[in-house]
Amino acid sequence: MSISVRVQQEDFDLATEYQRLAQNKQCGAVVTFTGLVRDSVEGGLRGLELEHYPGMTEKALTDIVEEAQKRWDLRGVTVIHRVGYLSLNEQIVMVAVASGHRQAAFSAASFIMDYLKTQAPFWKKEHTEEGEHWVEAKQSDQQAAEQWSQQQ
Amino acid sequence: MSISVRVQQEDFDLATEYQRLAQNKQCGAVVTFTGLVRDSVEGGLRGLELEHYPGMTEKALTDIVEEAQKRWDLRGVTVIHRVGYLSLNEQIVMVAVASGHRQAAFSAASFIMDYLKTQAPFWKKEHTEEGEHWVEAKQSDQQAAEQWSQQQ
Amino acid sequence: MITVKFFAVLRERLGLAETQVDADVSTVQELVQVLKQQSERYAKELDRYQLLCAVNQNLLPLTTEVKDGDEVALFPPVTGG
Amino acid sequence: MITVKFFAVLRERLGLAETQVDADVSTVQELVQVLKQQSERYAKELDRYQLLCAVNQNLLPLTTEVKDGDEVALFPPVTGG
Repeated sequence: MSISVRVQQEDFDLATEYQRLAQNKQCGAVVTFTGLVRDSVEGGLRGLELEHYPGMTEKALTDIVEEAQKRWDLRGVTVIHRVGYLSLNEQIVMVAVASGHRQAAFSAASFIMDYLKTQAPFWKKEHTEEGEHWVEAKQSDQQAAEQWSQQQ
Repeated sequence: MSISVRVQQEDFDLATEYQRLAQNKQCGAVVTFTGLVRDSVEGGLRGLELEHYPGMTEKALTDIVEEAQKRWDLRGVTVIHRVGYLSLNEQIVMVAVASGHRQAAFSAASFIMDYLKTQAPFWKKEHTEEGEHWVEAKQSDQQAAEQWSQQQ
Repeated sequence: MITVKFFAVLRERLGLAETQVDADVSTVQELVQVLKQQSERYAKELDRYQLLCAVNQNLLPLTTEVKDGDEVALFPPVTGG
Repeated sequence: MITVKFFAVLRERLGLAETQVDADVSTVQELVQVLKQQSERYAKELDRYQLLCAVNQNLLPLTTEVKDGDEVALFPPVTGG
């Protein structure tokens, strides 16, 4: 089992991360999730500022990955979350999960994203043409994370 | 909405397919699934021969993607399935889904794989050190696909 | 005339990828019965596996109606992906 | 002495990323009460948002016990990913 958790300003390369996981001879299935900076319906978004809690961030992400490992038989997990200023269309976050079975890979990747959204100390501030504002947490993200604890 | 369905002997490049989908300015979330040729627990696998039903295969995959489109708000879907002889560790199949929302992207990618496994006319023959044999369908794949029809 | 295609283990065991059937059948099930009566090999191999079928390249139940000019494919459960 | 960190909109509105609290408190809730009594700005800003907290970098409920030397962080619901 190889775990890699990174919090960084720099961009990441999905292909590199995928190749690293796919090299594991035991994983027949690799699922990746990538989140990108997109303009919301209102329009006018220029970019996002991502604040985090240095020290806690890596720990929170590692805890989430370890919880996923307990629930599914995984071969490798990579989580990369960027911080700092990100322009429109830039990559924000990547989760890649390798497993022997596709359902484990899908479930674990989805679980990690749902928990990351509610448990990892990141905060987004939108920079729009009209000014700046902090993004509010979504009730739907909270509900998504809660579904997993009911399944436990 | 961009749909691309390909059945081919040649290998594919995840990065190229991801980039094409991520260019769509409306998709904040991209989920990819990749399946690889892996040795089963018994060991001794050299490769797989993938037979298909030319003509029907593309149609079946397109039908599956269109069904996914009806169920979720998607921006782009790419499905590539290889045929012919594939050696150990080669890529077999790729599904990539782009959406505005991560849950739609995860669900649609998972749905497409579950349906592909039970509805698309592909058959695997394993070449092992002891000989060749046709892979038998898994009950678990059938159950996975049936869960989606209950959810409809 | 109905075109019948065989795939995977069925094609291999029958030693045949395609045949033409000229018989008065109204469903795939009846078509399978006609084949089984044609030869012992068909009788044996078509009973050996859980049989799936496609009519004109659509996966459909064996109770599906067929008519002259249709393309019917018979095969074991699919195992791609 | 307890180190208190603020993040995101809370840090911005308070104009403060970190402070030290030297008070006899046994839970994060009590710590928040002490801060609110310290200044009007704390009173106003700490009531404005749904408050989450981390104790020694673990996300925990506001009822969590704290002791001298702990690092407590107060922040609004997270919005990463």
